[in-house]
Amino acid sequence: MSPALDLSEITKSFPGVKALRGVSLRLDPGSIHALLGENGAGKSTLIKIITGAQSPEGGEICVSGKPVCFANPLQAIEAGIGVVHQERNLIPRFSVGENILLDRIASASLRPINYSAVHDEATHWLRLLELDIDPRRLVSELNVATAQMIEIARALSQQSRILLMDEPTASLTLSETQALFRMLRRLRDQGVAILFVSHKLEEILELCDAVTVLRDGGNACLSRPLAGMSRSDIVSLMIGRAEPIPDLGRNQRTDLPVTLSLASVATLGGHRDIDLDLRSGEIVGLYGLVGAGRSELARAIIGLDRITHGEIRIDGAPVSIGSPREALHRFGIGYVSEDRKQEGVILSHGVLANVGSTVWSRLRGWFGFLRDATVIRLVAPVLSALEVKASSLDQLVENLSGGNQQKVSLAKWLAAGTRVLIVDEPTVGIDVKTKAYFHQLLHKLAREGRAVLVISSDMPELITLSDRIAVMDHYRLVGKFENSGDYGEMSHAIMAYIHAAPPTASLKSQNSAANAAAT
Amino acid sequence: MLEGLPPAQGSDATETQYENAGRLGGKLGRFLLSSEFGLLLLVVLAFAGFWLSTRGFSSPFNQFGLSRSAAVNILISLSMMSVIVSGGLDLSIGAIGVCASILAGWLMEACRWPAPASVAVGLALGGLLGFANGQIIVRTGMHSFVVTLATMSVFFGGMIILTTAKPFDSLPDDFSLPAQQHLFGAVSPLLVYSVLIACMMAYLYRLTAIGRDMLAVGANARAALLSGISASRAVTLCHAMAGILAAVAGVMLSMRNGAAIPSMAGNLGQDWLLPAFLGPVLGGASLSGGRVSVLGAVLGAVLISVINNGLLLLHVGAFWLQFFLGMLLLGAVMIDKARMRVFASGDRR
Amino acid sequence: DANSTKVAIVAGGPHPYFASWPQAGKDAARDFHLGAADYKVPQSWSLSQQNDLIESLASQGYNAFLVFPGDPAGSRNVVGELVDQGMPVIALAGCLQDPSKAAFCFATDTEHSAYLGAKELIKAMGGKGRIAHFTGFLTDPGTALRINGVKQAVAETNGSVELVQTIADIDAPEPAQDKINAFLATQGKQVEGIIATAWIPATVAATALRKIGDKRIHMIGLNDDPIILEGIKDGYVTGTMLQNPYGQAYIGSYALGKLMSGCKVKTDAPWLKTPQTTHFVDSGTAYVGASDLANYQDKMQGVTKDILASFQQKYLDCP
Amino acid sequence: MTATLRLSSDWLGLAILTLGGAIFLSVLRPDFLSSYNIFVLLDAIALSTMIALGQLAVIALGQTNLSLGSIGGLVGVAFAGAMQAGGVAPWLAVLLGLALGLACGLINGLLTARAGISAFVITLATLAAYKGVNLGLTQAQPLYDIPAVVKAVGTASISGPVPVLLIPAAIAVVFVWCLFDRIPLGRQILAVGANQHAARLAGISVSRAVIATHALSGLLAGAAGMMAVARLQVGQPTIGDDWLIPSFTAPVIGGAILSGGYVSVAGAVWGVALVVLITQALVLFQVDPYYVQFLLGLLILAAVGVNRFRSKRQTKAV
Ligand SMILES: Nc1ncnc2c1ncn2[C@@H]1O[C@H](COP(=O)(O)OP(=O)(O)OP(=O)(O)O)[C@@H](O)[C@H]1O
Ligand SMILES: Nc1ncnc2c1ncn2[C@@H]1O[C@H](COP(=O)(O)OP(=O)(O)OP(=O)(O)O)[C@@H](O)[C@H]1O
Ligand SMILES: [Mg+2]
Ligand SMILES: [Mg+2]
Repeated sequence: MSPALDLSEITKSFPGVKALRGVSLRLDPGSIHALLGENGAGKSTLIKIITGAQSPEGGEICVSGKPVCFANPLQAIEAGIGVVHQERNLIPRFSVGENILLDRIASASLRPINYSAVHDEATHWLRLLELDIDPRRLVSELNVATAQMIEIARALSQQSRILLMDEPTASLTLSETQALFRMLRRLRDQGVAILFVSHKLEEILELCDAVTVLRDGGNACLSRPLAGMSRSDIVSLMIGRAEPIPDLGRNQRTDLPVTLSLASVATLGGHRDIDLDLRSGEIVGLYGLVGAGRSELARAIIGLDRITHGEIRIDGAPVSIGSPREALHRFGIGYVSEDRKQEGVILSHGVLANVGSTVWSRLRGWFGFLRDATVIRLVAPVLSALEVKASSLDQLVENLSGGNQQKVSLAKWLAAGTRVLIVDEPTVGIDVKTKAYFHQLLHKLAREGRAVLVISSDMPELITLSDRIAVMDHYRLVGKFENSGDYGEMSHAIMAYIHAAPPTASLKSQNSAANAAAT
Repeated sequence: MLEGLPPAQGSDATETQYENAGRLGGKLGRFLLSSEFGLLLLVVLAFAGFWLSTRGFSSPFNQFGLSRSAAVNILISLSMMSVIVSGGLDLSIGAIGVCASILAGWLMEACRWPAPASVAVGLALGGLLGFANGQIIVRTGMHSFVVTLATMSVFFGGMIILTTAKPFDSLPDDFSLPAQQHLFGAVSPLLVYSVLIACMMAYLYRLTAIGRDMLAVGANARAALLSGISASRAVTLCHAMAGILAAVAGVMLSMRNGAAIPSMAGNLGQDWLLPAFLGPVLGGASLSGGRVSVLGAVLGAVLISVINNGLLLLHVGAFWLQFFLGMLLLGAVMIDKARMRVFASGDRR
Repeated sequence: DANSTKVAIVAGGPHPYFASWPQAGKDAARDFHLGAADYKVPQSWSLSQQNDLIESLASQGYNAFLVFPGDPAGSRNVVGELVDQGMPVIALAGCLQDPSKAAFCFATDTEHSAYLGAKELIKAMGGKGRIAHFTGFLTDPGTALRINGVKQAVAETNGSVELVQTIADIDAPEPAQDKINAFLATQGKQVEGIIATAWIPATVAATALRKIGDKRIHMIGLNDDPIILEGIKDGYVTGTMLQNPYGQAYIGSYALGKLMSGCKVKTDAPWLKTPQTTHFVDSGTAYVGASDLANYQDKMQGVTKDILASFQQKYLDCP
Repeated sequence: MTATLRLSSDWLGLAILTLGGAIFLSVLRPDFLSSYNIFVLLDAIALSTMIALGQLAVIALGQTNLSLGSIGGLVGVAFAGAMQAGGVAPWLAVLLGLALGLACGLINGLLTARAGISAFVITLATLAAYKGVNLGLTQAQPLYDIPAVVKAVGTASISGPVPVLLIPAAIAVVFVWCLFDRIPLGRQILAVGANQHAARLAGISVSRAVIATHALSGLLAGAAGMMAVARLQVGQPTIGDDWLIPSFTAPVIGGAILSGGYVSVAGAVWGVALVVLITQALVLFQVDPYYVQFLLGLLILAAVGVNRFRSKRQTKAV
């Protein structure tokens, strides 16, 4: 049997970077194949080349044994290749259903669209992914996780023989991930060839049959069976050595001074009775299911949403924070947004212009004079520590790999050196090695006397990082406790708090049930 | 603050590496690919072409006239560019320019103010009107197109009400002197002023915090806001700056005309609009904001002035001139595109 | 001498008013043995473009200029620069605001023409009633003069005629359509007379009157646009105020030829005075009503001949 | 239900404002509701709508067509010239005019799509080129010999106060509305406008969308040019000189996003109606000519501001 997809010696370079230096890969029908590598290793570039979004400079692509050369994405779709790209590619003002069947609309021209048929069919694909969304809703109203699921539904709707998925689970929670995996296994059993990219190694070990690892644009291993490989085997293939396992000490002291405290805060967004203390020197983890209101709380703190009741205190004194500008420059509070493309980075600007944006007004001299060198002196150590892989400081952020974009969005807040740092889903799309460094970095910041609030849907991460954990559900804090660091114990405790809260929306309780089942 | 952190193994991404990578690597190559270089090439090409093919282009008299109209064109382009930075646009710059020069004219003629003080007050009015635009946009959240469309009528209409459309034409001699002086026999001092102002703007965008704020807000207002940049302040400043620059252009035009005239920028000041956009856009500015080039806008404006002047001298059929203007412009951008392709393929090897 | 005179006849922008200027220039070059008398038009109706054009014409070797001033005050500097270099300039069809270096202004007396037109209108209305005035851009200084002219004629009736409304800024087809039609629809019944003192408003108003078939309203137009002449013929338009564009360019070229061959402008000539200048020569204006339709062109040619015949001895000192 | 409500919010405010203004005017000035005045209003709306739609299509794509008025003027004089000088039958001249508009638009589209230069620069260059051809052919002289049937179309009404010229405008509204609401090509254009990269990845041919949009824009501009000739009863070379800003005004007031991806046909039509109404109100109240421009600006600002305020409150309430 010939492989569904056979790549040999693919090369591709961009100005200043050689992204792929001869990569090969063999994808068999009826298997789920993992494609791994550090941030910037070339995974997404490879996928873009296979799907005709970019053209290779050298090498050969064979589909079912026949060499092909796609000039544009349409040809790839027609050749039976479906794809979920790393970045969201939805049309915000279109309905969910239309987005799912967009390629169908792309190939039609003048015959009017039958929207009820479109929405009916879209419902079918949404059901398969166990999603209960009205296909008539506009995509612009959806949250990140749901938008990601919509793209997956789009790829499924093409019913392709080859399915490429670039970090499809990056912003999904456990229940959605499980639904996706059930679907993928079913497809595999029907003979579909699936290429799966993720930085969550547990998922890889659970789902995949074979693995190809890229390192610096080359093959570190080529289509090897996954059976018998361990987590550390994979990691050492990715980074070329064994992974250092961070051992982060936990803070159990309660006599630290309180930096930021919320006293029975209510917001226009719907939060009620939020009491939370952030002490200087500790990391507090905030967990909740999607839509629990964690990001909204962070936004209210930095002045993007109105506080309707209660007060925010800094060092014990009540304050009113009117804007992120005040939050940063007057009160020293930083917020790393979860939505890196819209809010985290400026895609069309260079790395330096992004990382410097939080410190310009601090570094400026007379008449606002500011030299690049001044900024570089401050930000270069941060960029080095996070290993931002860019060809130069002027490289546009939109040309960075997804993980490196995330690093830039973190780096600018690390450079800002605020007293309070709120990080929202900080490690989405970041590779295992950098994630470990980042965790160390956060710890170091805390030990230096900063207060850190980590919002994350990644429970292992939260349990690794936090000194204390707070659980939020339906815009209320339902529990606060010390973190023992024991995953099993803590995850049970967290889920117990979430279940104790009175359910109001059916979708959300469904989610929690699925989550509980998963853990 | 980050010293003492275990350096990431396998990576010696040190401070110096980033510094060098950013500053030196491929700088020449990037310049050759830039639209600034393309424009420079086109300006030289057009200049040489007209110099050789027409009688009169090279005469000091013509060169003087050319430098004077280029000076105004440059300022108009820069004025619009300073709003394009923020991702908006300003239809009212012509109206602002006229209002400012009319105020200066009134002060000189009716109030017998000295020229410098009158000009200063005129420029202040320009800044104020631009500031008003910015404040309305920021406070109501309406698109700058609609706001400046309306304020264009309001500013211009207000000026017409106050002056009943009468020009101020007995201005002191020292006012229009800069438009009459010749440097090196063939260059207007106005061009020098324009270039100086352009240098100041380049300084603003490259070397000041507020200039960077403007660029960041223009490219992605939400991201800038969340980085602690005040988007409303940056947008307001962009508009105020556009107002001042438009006022300078207006004052220069009235220096040249020797009078402050309501009609000098056409009805509602609309004659300025197309040249105002064309300069920055040719210069590589992105109309969606966040990316501009001062040098590019200046060269764009100069190119337009040269083509205009040269075509007038070429004796092409009177009414067909616009046709040739369009064709020449198309030809210019096509040549530029071809240049990019050639250099880009050379770059890849 | 005349042979080395190269006259540039510079219009304000593309406009039908200037239609006879190219021919007039050719005729003048032939009749008066000029080196050239070429019609030149800026690409659009803009002062800056006109200035650029004039400068480039000077670079091209034209040495005498008939200029329709893009702006009475704003064109003074460019004219001054030409005169300083020894190139005579005559303001044509519109004047420069004094003090200027132009030799003199040779044009229709717009204020007077509007005044005469309004008089004719009032006469046609039997000396009483209400009228409306449609005119061009407010930023055109002629507009204020025309408004004054009409107002003066109305004032002279001591209240038996009322100027109900002046609509300005309609010298472009679309706004003229919208505003004139709206006016006629909502207030047409309240007026008995219309005077249009700009070209596009005149044609649009004539068309609109024809459309509603209203011969009750008297209307005075401007120029000899076919629409207006048709309107006069069919009774929708009462009459029109003619100007003399051909004569302006023809006699203007002649005068420049004289100035180039050593003549000087007389200081004590019978100059007319207008609000703009003290050196004004009327190029002639005439009212054309239904009875003059057949021979109005002869009428204007007669005017041109008359002016030309006495021009040199009236206005110039020649060696 | 919620979706339709939210969609309607683009134009609901404008509709309320416009109708409210109309009622206000008719109370103060009974002539406002006269049959002839309604005819005049609809006539003005018909032409402005056609112009607005020509730009709206290109806005959907996230681009601009600066040559819109230039195409209108060229098609207008070509239409008049074909009948006057070429003796072409009016119906054939209309077809030729539409074809010419389409061709001009196609040139814009092809240059934009193939050369990869911003539509702004391309259409600015063709603006000059088309205008140059117009002036070169006409020498800036109007064409007067318009056949009686064309003149009749420009002034006739279907019945009562409904002008014949409303027919092409209505056809264009329905067509453009259908296009952007349910024809795949229109949806492709919107997708390209919203996110060109994403549209390409979904298999949409970006260049086809660009070319089709500009061709449509040229076609509508050409139709508008011929409507202007019929209305003016003269082949004026200056037709279209003042279309540029109005062509953007109505779509933008109607809620279109200038960066592309979203337009509202109904909003644009109500935007046209609002501007026409304000223009007429200023004539109706016999405003001193020196105050007209000033008040026009204030009224537009106020109207759009009120509409904006209303929609903001509505989104808060939802
Ligand atoms: N359009 C582009 N222009 C310039 N460089 C690019 C471009 N696209 C990708 N690169 C570079 O190519 C390299 C590989 O990027 P790619 O996105 O394939 O990485 P990746 O393996 O997907 O990483 P991640 O895990 O972070 O998503 C990176 O160094 C990136 O900076
Ligand atoms: N199920 C849902 N469907 C639609 N919109 C939702 C849903 N859940 C949340 N939202 C809205 O989407 C936006 C972002 O949701 P998000 O999930 O990030 O909220 P959050 O509480 O911060 O979640 P997380 O806990 O994942 O950070 C919010 O405005 C939220 O109100
Ligand atoms: Mg990637
Ligand atoms: Mg969140």
